[in-house]
Amino acid sequence: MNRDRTKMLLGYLLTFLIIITLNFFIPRLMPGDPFTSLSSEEGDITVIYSEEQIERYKRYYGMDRPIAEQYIGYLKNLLKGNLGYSIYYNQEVVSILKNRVPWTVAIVICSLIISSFLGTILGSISAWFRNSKLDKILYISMVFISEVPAFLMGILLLFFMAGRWGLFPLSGGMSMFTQYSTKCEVILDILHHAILPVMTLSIAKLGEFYLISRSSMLSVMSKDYMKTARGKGLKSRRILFRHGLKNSILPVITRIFLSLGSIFGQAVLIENIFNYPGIGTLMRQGVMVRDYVLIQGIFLFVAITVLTMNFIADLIYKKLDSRVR
Amino acid sequence: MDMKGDFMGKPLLSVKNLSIEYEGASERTLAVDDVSFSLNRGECLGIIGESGSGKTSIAMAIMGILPSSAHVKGSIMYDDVNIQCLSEGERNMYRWGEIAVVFQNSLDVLNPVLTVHEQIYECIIEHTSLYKGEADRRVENLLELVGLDPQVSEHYPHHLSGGMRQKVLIAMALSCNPKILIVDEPTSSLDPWAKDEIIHLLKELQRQNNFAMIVISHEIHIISQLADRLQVMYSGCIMERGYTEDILQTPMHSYTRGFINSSPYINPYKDLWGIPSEAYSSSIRKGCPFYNRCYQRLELCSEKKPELSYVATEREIACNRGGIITILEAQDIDKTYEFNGNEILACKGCNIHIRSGETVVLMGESGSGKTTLATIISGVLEADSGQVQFLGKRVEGNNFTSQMGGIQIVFQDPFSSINEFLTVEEAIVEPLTITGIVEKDSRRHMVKLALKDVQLPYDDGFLARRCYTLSGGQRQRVALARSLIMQPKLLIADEVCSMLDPSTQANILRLLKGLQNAKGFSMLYITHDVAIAQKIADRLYVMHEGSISEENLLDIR
Amino acid sequence: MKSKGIKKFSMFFALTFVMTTLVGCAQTTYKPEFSDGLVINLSGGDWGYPSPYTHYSRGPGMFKMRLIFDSLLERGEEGLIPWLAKDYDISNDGKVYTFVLNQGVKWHDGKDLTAEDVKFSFEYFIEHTPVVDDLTIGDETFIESIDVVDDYTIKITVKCPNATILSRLGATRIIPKHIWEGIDDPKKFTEKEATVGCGPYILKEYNKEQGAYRFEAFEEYWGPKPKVDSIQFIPVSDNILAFNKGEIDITGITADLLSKYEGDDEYAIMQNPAFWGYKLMFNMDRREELKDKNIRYAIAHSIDVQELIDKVARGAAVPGSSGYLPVDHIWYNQNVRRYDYNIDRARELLKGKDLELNLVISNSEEELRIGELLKISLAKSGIELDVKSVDMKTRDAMVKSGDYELALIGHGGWGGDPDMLRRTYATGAIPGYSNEEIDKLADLQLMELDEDKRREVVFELQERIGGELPLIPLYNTTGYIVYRPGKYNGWMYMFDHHEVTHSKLSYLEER
Amino acid sequence: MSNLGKFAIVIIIVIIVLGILSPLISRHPHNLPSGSALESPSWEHWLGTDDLGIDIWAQICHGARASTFVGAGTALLAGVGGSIVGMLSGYLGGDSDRIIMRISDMAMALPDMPTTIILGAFFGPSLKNIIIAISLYSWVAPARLVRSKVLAIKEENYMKAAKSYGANFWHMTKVHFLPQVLPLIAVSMIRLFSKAVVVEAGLSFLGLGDPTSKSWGVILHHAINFKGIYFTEYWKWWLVSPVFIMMSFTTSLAIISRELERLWNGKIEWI
Repeated sequence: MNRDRTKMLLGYLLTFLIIITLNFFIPRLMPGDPFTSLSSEEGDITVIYSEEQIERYKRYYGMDRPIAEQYIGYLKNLLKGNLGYSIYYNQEVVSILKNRVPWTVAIVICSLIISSFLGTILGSISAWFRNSKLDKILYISMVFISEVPAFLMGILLLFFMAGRWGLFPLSGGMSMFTQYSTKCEVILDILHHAILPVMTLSIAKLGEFYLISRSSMLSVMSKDYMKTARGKGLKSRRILFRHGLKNSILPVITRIFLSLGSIFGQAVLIENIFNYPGIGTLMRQGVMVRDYVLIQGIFLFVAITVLTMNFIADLIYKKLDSRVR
Repeated sequence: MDMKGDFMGKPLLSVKNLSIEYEGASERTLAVDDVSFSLNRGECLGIIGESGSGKTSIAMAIMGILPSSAHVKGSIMYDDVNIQCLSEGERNMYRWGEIAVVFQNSLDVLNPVLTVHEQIYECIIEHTSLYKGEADRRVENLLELVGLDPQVSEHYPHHLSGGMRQKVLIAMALSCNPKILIVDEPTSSLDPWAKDEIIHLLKELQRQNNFAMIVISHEIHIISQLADRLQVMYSGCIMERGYTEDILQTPMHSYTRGFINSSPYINPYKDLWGIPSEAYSSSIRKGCPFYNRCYQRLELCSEKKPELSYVATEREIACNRGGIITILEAQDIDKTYEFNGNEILACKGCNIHIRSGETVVLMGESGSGKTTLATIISGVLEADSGQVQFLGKRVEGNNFTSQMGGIQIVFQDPFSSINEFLTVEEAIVEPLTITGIVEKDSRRHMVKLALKDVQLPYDDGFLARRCYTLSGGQRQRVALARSLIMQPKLLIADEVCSMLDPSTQANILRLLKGLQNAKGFSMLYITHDVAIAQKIADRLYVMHEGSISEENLLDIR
Repeated sequence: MKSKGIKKFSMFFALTFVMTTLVGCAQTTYKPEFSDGLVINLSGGDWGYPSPYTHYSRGPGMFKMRLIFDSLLERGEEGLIPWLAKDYDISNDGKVYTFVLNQGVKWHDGKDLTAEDVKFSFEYFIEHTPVVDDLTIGDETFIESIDVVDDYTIKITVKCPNATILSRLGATRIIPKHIWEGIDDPKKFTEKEATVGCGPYILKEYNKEQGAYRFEAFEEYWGPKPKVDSIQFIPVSDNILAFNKGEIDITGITADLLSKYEGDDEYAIMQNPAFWGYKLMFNMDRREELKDKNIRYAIAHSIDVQELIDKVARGAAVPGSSGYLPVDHIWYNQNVRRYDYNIDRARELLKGKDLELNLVISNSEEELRIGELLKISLAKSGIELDVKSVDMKTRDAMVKSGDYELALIGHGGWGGDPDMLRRTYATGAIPGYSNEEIDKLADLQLMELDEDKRREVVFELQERIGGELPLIPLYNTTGYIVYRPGKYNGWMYMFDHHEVTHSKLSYLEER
Repeated sequence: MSNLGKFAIVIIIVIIVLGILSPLISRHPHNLPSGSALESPSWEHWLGTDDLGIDIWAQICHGARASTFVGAGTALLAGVGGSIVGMLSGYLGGDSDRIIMRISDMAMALPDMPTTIILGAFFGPSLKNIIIAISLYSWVAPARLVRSKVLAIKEENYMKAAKSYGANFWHMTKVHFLPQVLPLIAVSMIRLFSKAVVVEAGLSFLGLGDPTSKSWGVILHHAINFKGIYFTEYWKWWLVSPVFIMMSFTTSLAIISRELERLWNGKIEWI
């Protein structure tokens, strides 16, 4: 058994190494470099460096050394846990990530919890009242919602909820320069800012969880133990949640871990719309200014999370399979 | 079960005119067709029948957990409360509180993600007022009650073996001391040792707790050990109902007899014969459900649906012809021969009756009057006194041997039963030519069919062969073909195989039994060989010096 | 009913309950109330820690830095005005610049500013080049030596005279010697002291993730008193929405929205000077035909600049001048050659030859639209244009490496020092193009120290460039801005910049 | 097929027909301005005009071609490609299966935005590259789906029997795998089709789309990035029409894929 496990670990290690290498070369493959910029967006100003200045900066950031040498340096730093110094943001990449990651992780985790919880409940209820009017309405609206692209939903929410009705703040992670009397007021303010991004991401994921939970509950309901439960005269709420849900929730859980990869992609769009201080805006900015060090750092973080999540999903799926079959 | 006792007072559960229809995607199937029965306190009612006969649907209807696609008509009275029209909430109180079910044992019957303890515990909490501590103890001693180690409660269902799972189901069912326990196929998936264990457990538990029980199964030997009364079902209707031993002894409905015959446990020596053809899925149809597989069916049977009615004390049958009809009834037959001065009493007051589709064996040493009685029955020989009734009409001379669907006889000596100078065709077609019932041109075709039935070649070459070129076995088959061409209702086979070598004997016997099972005629088989008798006989008569007595098949060794 | 399920269910219920209460408390938005006096809120965004070395090269970071650090001269509405240096004089050979400093100038930490600080600043900037306003030409600095005459006068001698040197010396920031002495890696110096300057505003708060800054007026400021007590830059998702809700006090708007604010006297509208614009560049190395002037004229005549202005800039722009310096530039020369939209003239010039060119543009909204319109209008005169849009950095890399035939580029700084004509048109600037006449004039203007004489040379240079048309300036944007005069009315432009919020004088009283 | 499914099919057919006949049914060209800028819907221009004065109805019809091209391209490339990889990895099992699985992990971990920029920069931002970019990280879903199905089939007894007769991979695929896997492939291709249209719109939103392709995503991109559009009433026709047609297209596709799934009663659990 452990020969198999070492093989698996070796597999994951190799994948990780390849991803690290890709992370190093992809940014550098992108045309242009962090210092040459001859143009800027309308109304904006950009400092145009002379050739000499560009050379000096390249020397400063060690980009004049041959690519192989830079790669070895990059690996060495990585082992020491030092992700390098961001060219554009003039800050340690680690500290940038330390400040920005919690924001993104917060809205991602919150929206995953909300969408999976709501999706499962709605899916189970919709399966319980199968082919009733409620089920049909829920089904069509959920299929529709799951197709609306996240960025469209974001814009919609921004302009109606924040703009027209002023229910929520327009942007940012927390209101600036205000005097908070108590700690909980800070949290409330942060939550208040987080509601719209979380709502957008949840709606984007809600349809998916609803459909999975519905089809999984439908298959569970055809099983004999559900008939046993009904036979035992238990209340229908208990049958649905205690007996049904405990079985139908398992595929939803694996889906949660698997969808983490795609949700990061959507987070990039959402954060740009709400100007939310997560790594989404960071990633887009980093790519636009070709800040190689920063891009490497972000993608490493994303790659690690996605890999671990897939790994956990595989484990759960094996555990789930062996027990249920 | 010896506990017959009298069931005073009104029945605990009475089901009246219950019909269940499943609405499929394209058509509606009738699973249960107007069934009524009742169950008294402490009684055990067995419901037996092939799969798809609606027995499980009845159980589910009583519990009210039929799938949404089912439409239920009729009433289910429990303690004279019609639980059929109760609200879900009220019905829940009856479920498990009053009536509990031991579900059919399958991999999924217990929830895979909940422990055994929890699945039993939740019933107790739901239906009784016990608190957590008491409920836990109740679960422990329930498991001990069914002979399981209490540790099992922490396991998950898929850790248990089939037998253990069955015990857990029983423990779960008894958790709220139900008044009625419905047991659905308790032993079908178990090995023989586990089967016995479960049966004794159920009997013991019923004795202790005195709950009424409905046992549903398709294994007749299991149900007969448990049930006081038996109810045989076939595609949604009750065919026969009565005390278990009476039904096992003398099944009155042809389906019940067929069902019992196909169980090796009831009579271990007999050959196994299933009921021919298949039960087609019964969408809405009129007439008797067993019509297409019954051999004594009439035109009426396809029109009028038989009502369940009493044919004897505590015995009901649903058959337009009152169950299996007696084809032949011979009463006080006496026959004496004058033989160079002294009288030989061939038959003294012989009484014999043969029911439709039965194989009755007449056994006795040679000279005990077997052949005499047989020839009297066929009308060929006149009896001194007493009379023979065939299908209710007196047998006189050859009135029944000369008509279709009458009586035919096949004799012992193959060489003398056929005129060897005739061709095979002429030999077989003789009865038709004599009686002239069938027109000329289709006779040849009927001969070929008869030859095909008796597994002889039926090409023109063989038809034209002279009988003297045939072997004993072939001649006996030709004789058989000749008698079968008249499509008899009763075939008398007088020592047909004793003259043949063993392998031909076995083939002829199998052929005979096969034809009987396929065509449904009754057979009076005369032999002196005990083993053959046990092999093929439904009932046995033994003759000794002219007097006849019916013996039990099992103990004639 | 004490089973586990109920407990779990109630936990989830609590979570959703918390969410709903949050919506309830939506009404109480958090107004910043603790800072007294006049508070101006502007649209924020993270542009870097405002020290001369750590602010980003892109965007308004440099102007935030300039609020904290003063320089010897400042850019007023018409031209350079004396600032830290009371007055200055240039030796007639243009190599020695002496500056006399104001007295009593204080650093934010209370210490006095002396000539030593100025000397140290120049030397430090020579050794470590700052992000903007460096002191080099080519690879080494143009400064020969810096000597302190006395506590309040400083003398700087340069290697060779150059007209742009005065503005470059004037624009160099002055940093406190007592702080920066020990710093040998300024790019990583992001402590609090890095933003101690002698400018009118002190940096109170900077939040990098949120992209928010807070400046407060420096009481003992030597110069004109700051009118605005505190300036706050806050994160904004949509400027116009924020402005309407009063979260920010000034914003740029498109021409379509003018009607919303025009009639109402609660709002005041100003039009920015045209110092930002688009130009079409030719790569005469890659395509020899472009060397022929007539082809370039033909292309110029087939571009309907007015249609571009109406449809892309929504009317908020002015046609580009063929002499490159835009209309609002202080040394703009209007009698440069005009190229009106005239398809027949263009066909005539092309002499029936049809041309296939590919144009590379960036993927910004405006450039996509310009690309599309150019393709349509050039097709009319037989020039088939294949438009390829890539992201901005890729396009810049292609232009720098000359991997293009036609390129569309938009940038700012058109109002700057006319020396940009030399940098844009001198030999080597435009691939495959050189013109001695233009080179001669360009070098002449660089050396000419006398303002008026230099002006004539620049005027003549513009006429020459207009005639040659080595690249086509398309149009310069004149965006509108709207603000609430009731809240604050001191907005004004620097002579060479199109953003009022970037000019320091907007926040200070009149001199 | 429920009436919902039929209705969805009708919508798809209408949209595709619109795409094919676009030059005939729209009076105005889709790439040349044919009216003044930002006209509101009128008889002349059914859906009004955009900021360049190009008729939006013509753009939408023409856009149908581009979007369906992207959708079909991705569905084919990622769907068929992914399924083949899935089938191979399921059938071969052992190390090669593990390698392919790790590659699929990498594809999922691959950051989508920069790869699209690189492809756009190197090969030019044509629709072809967008298809390649989207397929690069969406081939994983069908691959894993088919792989798990193949693994399940391999356990069946008739497979052991076939192997005992010495059946090679092609026979197994033709006789056993394909008939059961084809429905899966078909459904996941339909899913990919609608996902591609949405992702292309997302890429255009970030400015990474191919602007000359006039797909719905590009129209939407121009509409959304028009400064201050929400304060004018242009969005009522310029933004609403691409959104409406895209939503109806992708929702009908989703409904059809669900119907097919139910029809082949294969409960497809998206892994």
